[in-house]
Amino acid sequence: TKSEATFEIKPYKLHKLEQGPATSATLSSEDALKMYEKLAMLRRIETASGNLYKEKIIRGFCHLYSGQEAVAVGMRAAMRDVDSVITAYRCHGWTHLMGVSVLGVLSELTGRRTGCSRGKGGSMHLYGKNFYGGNGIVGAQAPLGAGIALAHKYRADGGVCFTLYGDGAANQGQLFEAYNMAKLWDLPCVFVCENNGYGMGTSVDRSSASTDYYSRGDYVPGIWVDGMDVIATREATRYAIDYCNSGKGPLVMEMETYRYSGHSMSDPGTSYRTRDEVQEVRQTRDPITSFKEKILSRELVTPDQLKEIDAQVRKEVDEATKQAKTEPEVGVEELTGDIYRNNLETLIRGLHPAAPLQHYEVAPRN
Amino acid sequence: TKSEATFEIKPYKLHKLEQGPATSATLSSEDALKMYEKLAMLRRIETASGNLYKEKIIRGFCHLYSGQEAVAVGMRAAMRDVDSVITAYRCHGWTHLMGVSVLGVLSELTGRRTGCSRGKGGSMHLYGKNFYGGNGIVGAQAPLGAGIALAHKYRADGGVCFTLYGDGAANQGQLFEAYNMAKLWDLPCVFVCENNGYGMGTSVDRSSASTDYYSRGDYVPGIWVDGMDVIATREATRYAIDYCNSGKGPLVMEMETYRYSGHSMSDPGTSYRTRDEVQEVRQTRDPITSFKEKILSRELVTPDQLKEIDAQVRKEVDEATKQAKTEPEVGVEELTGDIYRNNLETLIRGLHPAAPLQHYEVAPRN
Amino acid sequence: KPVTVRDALNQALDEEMARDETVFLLGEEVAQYDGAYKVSRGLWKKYGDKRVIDTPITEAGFAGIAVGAAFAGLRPVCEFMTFNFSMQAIDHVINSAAKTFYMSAGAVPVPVVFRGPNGAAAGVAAQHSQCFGAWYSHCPGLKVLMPYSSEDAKGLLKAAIRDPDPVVFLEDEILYGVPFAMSDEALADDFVLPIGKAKVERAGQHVTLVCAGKATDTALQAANQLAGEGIECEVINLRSLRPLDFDTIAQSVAKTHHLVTVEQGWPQSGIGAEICARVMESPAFFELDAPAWRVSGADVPMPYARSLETLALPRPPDVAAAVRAVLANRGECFMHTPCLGEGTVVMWDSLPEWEHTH
Amino acid sequence: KPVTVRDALNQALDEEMARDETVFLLGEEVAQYDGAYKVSRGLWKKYGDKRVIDTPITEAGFAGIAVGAAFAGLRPVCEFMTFNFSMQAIDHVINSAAKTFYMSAGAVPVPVVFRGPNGAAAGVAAQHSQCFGAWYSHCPGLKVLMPYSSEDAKGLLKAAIRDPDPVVFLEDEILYGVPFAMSDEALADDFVLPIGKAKVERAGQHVTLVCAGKATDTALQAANQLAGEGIECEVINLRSLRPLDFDTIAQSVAKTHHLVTVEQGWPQSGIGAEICARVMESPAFFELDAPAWRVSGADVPMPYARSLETLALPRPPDVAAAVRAVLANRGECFMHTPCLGEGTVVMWDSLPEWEHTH
Ligand SMILES: Cc1ncc(C[n+]2csc(CCOP(=O)(O)OP(=O)(O)O)c2C)c(N)n1
Ligand SMILES: Cc1ncc(C[n+]2csc(CCOP(=O)(O)OP(=O)(O)O)c2C)c(N)n1
Ligand SMILES: [Mg+2]
Ligand SMILES: [Mg+2]
Repeated sequence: TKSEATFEIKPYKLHKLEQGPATSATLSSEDALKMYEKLAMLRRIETASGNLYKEKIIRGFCHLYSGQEAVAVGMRAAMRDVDSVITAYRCHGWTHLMGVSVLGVLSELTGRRTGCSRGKGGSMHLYGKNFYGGNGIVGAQAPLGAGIALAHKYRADGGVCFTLYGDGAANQGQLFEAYNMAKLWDLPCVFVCENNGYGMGTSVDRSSASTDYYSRGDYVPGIWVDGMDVIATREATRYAIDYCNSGKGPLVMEMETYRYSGHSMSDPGTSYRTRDEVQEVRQTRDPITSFKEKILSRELVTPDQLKEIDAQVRKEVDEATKQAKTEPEVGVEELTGDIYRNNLETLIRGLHPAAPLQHYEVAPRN
Repeated sequence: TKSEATFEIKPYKLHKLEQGPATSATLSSEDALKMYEKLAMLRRIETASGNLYKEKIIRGFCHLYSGQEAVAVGMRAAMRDVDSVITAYRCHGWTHLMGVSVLGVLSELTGRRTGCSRGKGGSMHLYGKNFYGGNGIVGAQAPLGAGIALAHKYRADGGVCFTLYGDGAANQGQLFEAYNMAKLWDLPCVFVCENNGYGMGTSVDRSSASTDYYSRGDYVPGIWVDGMDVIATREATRYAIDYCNSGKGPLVMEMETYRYSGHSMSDPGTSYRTRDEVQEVRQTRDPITSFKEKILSRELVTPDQLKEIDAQVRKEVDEATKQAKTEPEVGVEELTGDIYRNNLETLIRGLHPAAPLQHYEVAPRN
Repeated sequence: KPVTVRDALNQALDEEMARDETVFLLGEEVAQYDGAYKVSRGLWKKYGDKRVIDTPITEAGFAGIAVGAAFAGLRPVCEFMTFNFSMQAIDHVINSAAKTFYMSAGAVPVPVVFRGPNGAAAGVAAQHSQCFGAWYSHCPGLKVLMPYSSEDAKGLLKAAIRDPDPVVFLEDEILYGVPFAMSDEALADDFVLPIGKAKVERAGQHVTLVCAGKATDTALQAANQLAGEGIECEVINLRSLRPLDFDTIAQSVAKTHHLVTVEQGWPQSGIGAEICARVMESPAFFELDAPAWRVSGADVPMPYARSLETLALPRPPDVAAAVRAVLANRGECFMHTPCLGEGTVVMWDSLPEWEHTH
Repeated sequence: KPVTVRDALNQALDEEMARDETVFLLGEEVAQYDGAYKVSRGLWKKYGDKRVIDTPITEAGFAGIAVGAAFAGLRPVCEFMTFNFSMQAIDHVINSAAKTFYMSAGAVPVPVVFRGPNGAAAGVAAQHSQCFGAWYSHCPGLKVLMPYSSEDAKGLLKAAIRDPDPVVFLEDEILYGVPFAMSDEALADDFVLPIGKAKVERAGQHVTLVCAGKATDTALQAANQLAGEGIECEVINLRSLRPLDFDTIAQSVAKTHHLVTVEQGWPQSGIGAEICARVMESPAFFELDAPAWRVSGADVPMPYARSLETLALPRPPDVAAAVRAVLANRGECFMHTPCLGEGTVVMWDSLPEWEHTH
């Protein structure tokens, strides 16, 4: 195999920018393997999640990321330890990329004590180091992310906050409020619009008077990125970090991508788009298949290496899945665990006056 | 005097429009007199309001429109009976232009029964036919106006809704939500940004990452208009009505104007701008003085005609002011008047259990 | 004939749209997708783009548009996909809708209905499980309804749409699929229930249970259970939180002399709190043989895990326990032993899944 | 030494900003304009752009930014110009701030303070006069404070800023300019009041008045008035609405055997409702010699005109009237004559202007 190769990237579209990210990028064989592994892992986690949901072990909502992996994996590959991320409810993959084990993710979905939120948050509310969720309220993460960026600037730690939202969320007013303040105050915030074509059953052209999400920040410069190409998302993210770090303020990145599953597990995802459409994306633009072809054809990796990764990933996720099913839920006393960091209620009221509860401090209080 | 004259208008700036309003306009001497009268009336109402406030007869907030009269008067001159208006709290002038008597306005400010809201709304909450307020919540009128426009379209009555907001309000998220839906659904809504340079003590450049308010609608076309020139605002409004009526959907109009007083009566309005700045606008751009000069120099009107109008206006406002001071407040029973159009509460709870109140239907129920 | 709550709501919308041209529905996914919870199924096909409008995910915007359209004389029905998202639009519900008729001295009526599922569904965690009954019913200018059965759903939604005032209509996702018998009368297209009147769902002479929405189911199940012990509960389904039909409660208390309120929302300044306070302030108080108690959701954000979630919401045994305590406590318990003894942590050993009676 | 509430708040902000680099203030007009109500006077000059930040008029946005900054470990103090505008941002107060620590199982603390004037000022009408005490205190995960005096303001705001949980801090515009004597201890820069503890403002043995914020002033004036009639009121200033210091209330009731609550907000599911319900459910109930009553704002949107506004908020004579009624009603009134007789419309003939005791 070769030690590295250079790839052309589908042209970026630029808004109020003179110069965009590099349109070709070099990938080492080592990086190729790592990125492939992450892509495969994210896909596998979602397959497992889907199955657990069908087995009725995951409850409530469950939003899968399959099809969109290249966005997160490419971004993460470019990010530094100091950077932070906040996203919406489609957050299983990001949580893992930000350092939470597969078990930590899956057993949160199954609501077990080994879950990264001890089963109290569920699928939409996962957190990790420098990873501020998982948010169930469409658009709410936009100003939250700007606030995290403000903290980076306040501390002058050089970090950038990546604030991800969907094409549906892209119309939320608070996003425009966040754009404005981020620009006024030059916050190191990258607003990343994952345009997967739909917000629930509504296609982008029915939700958005302009579907050029990269230009919706108006006075905030923007880039359109092929979100199915992990090399493109990585390069764009490098560029974004440089941009923000040079004190220029915020940036919008539109990542054009696709979601294979329905909006959540209860949506078959077939009434507002054709099966053919989904099939076509799978066959022509799948972020994993296309990356695999690229790195194989350029001899960065061997088929055997990839097979081995596939097997490892499968094994790790299978084991985690098994454990996520068998772990117990947290003890009932944690109903009142960590409502407050510094609880001052004598007793927490339960269901009626004769059922008072005590507050528990479960998380360590440094 | 001449029967009409043609005036050049300061060039409009256009956003996503090929063709703007006419850059010259003809004014008849009759229209000139009418418009002068309205301008003088609006100024005079505000002078009276300011005095009533200083006499402590107007309570709470009181936001004066002095300096901005050309916006409302020019717009109103172009509007048809079927059109509607909603604005913010700086609404005394608009209320009068939409058909409420001077007494109806002033005695609302003094909280008397002859007030157009019977003293229950006060300075920020005036209403009239096709005039939906008066709103105390910055930005809230934006979607409300889009909703009124939706009703015009729903009924296919050919009406257009003019939705006015300030430069400060121009950053509110719900405005962008309203832009988007208005554009998606082609609502006959004209979003009118009255850029008077400040939102309370914050100048436009400190509140807005882009101060080109006419282009902030992105995919909604926009026009910048000299808001100190009543001929310009009239022409632009004619254009806007045509535009919306031809089914093209919403439009943004930025009216560049100025407010002479502080934000409200409690703000001296001098800490965030110089007295010189205010003086300079008064001397060079005052909407009344400049209009007066124009129509006099072109001999559309005589100095005597204007003096007579001034005297009439003064008399009408003085009389109304006097009455607005002496009218009684509404009866105490109206504390519980018109909470509901169809009240279903047996009794309205008063301040404690032994002080129940009856609901009163005061407004006619068709 | 059994009709689900979902179908009853759908009927109400359909009938009112047919009856009045000015009625229209807007919200996220209400048209082409037939509603996130399929409440508006078929309406877009039947009434078209003009009257069933899919909106972007911009609650402040479309709630404001609904209110503006109501100002201008239309009768919008504004669906919140769930009421949790109404927080983004709550300024329009309160400041634009509830207060305008009063502020305008009756010049601008606001005939808008805000509806959608409210409170806890199953396994959707803290951000998606809040009950807004107490918040909205706190505010004058609004009418606030909380239907339980299919008959409630249909009759009250029709009343809400016809009403000239702003109405907040709090549904329950878990009840959508539950079938309830509906009388021929209720199936007719002129069936409208009065706003502000409670319904006695079950007569009984030992204790009054006051509830609304899904808590009615919990109360009825508890009543069944208690009947086996010889305790007959009178179950009052409030239907309307504002106006609150206190007369019906007072009459019942005059008969049973005991009162327990049941709600799913948080306790503090909740619906039960209001009822207890009104009892205190009224002659009904002297009819009580024991203090009234509230059964409510636990005072915690809603957890995701099933075992915890189960403990966060009142179940029939919790209501039964409260009833027994109230019936036992003709003062003695209270007089002599503090019930809220410090450190008394109740542990549950069995966690039966919630099953409704239908 | 007399210090106004405004100055006390200013001191608290100043001292905490000096003490902790991570504390910063943001909101509309807080910096260059010194605050719409001048609470932050001088702080921008002293601490500069980084720590005192003027925001655009975008509440959802800057409240979200405040919460995000708190996620990331800063300690933002987010000023709402008035709490009325917090409705535009309430989703961030509740869903982003109050619930995140729980949802994250303690991984993400949210040390943010939301503060600003709450409730009715004078002559600002319905959209600018709402009290949010009941709404916010309904929600677990929040701490909700409502200071009355300068000592309260300073000690509680400092406690709120130091607290690791989200705090809603409800001030009162009308009190800003009122001077209160402050002890040397309270003037010192290490003065912090405990959150969750009420203060007995005045001892008395005949009736307990429970209040918070500006209602405390009303209650104290009523107490003065009643003292002249030989009725000694014990006035409890709650200071904190969540946690609610029920122990202090219960102890007082055990002494006075009578209870009246006083608040400025709307009655239904208000603060008084919660207190009445807790009394019902606790041993304190059996200490009562008469039912407890609530005095509250009238159940109407706030009117503008002075005469109507005066009637919409409780004044000392209203509290006094309620106290007399409660003391008189050792059951008899309630037992025999309905107090809420239909059609009983109370008419006021004299409308004294509100005057505070300081
Ligand atoms: C404020 C709010 N409104 C509505 C919803 C319901 N909802 C959840 S996800 C979603 C669609 C969002 O679409 P998009 O932003 O494109 O993200 P995607 O699901 O495609 O990743 C909706 C409407 C919500 N969670 N929050
Ligand atoms: C949501 C909201 N936030 C804050 C305020 C307080 N406020 C009233 S007017 C105003 C300034 C608005 O400025 P602008 O939109 O430019 O209008 P102008 O006063 O200049 O006419 C502010 C901050 C409010 N009323 N509503
Ligand atoms: Mg999407
Ligand atoms: Mg302005």
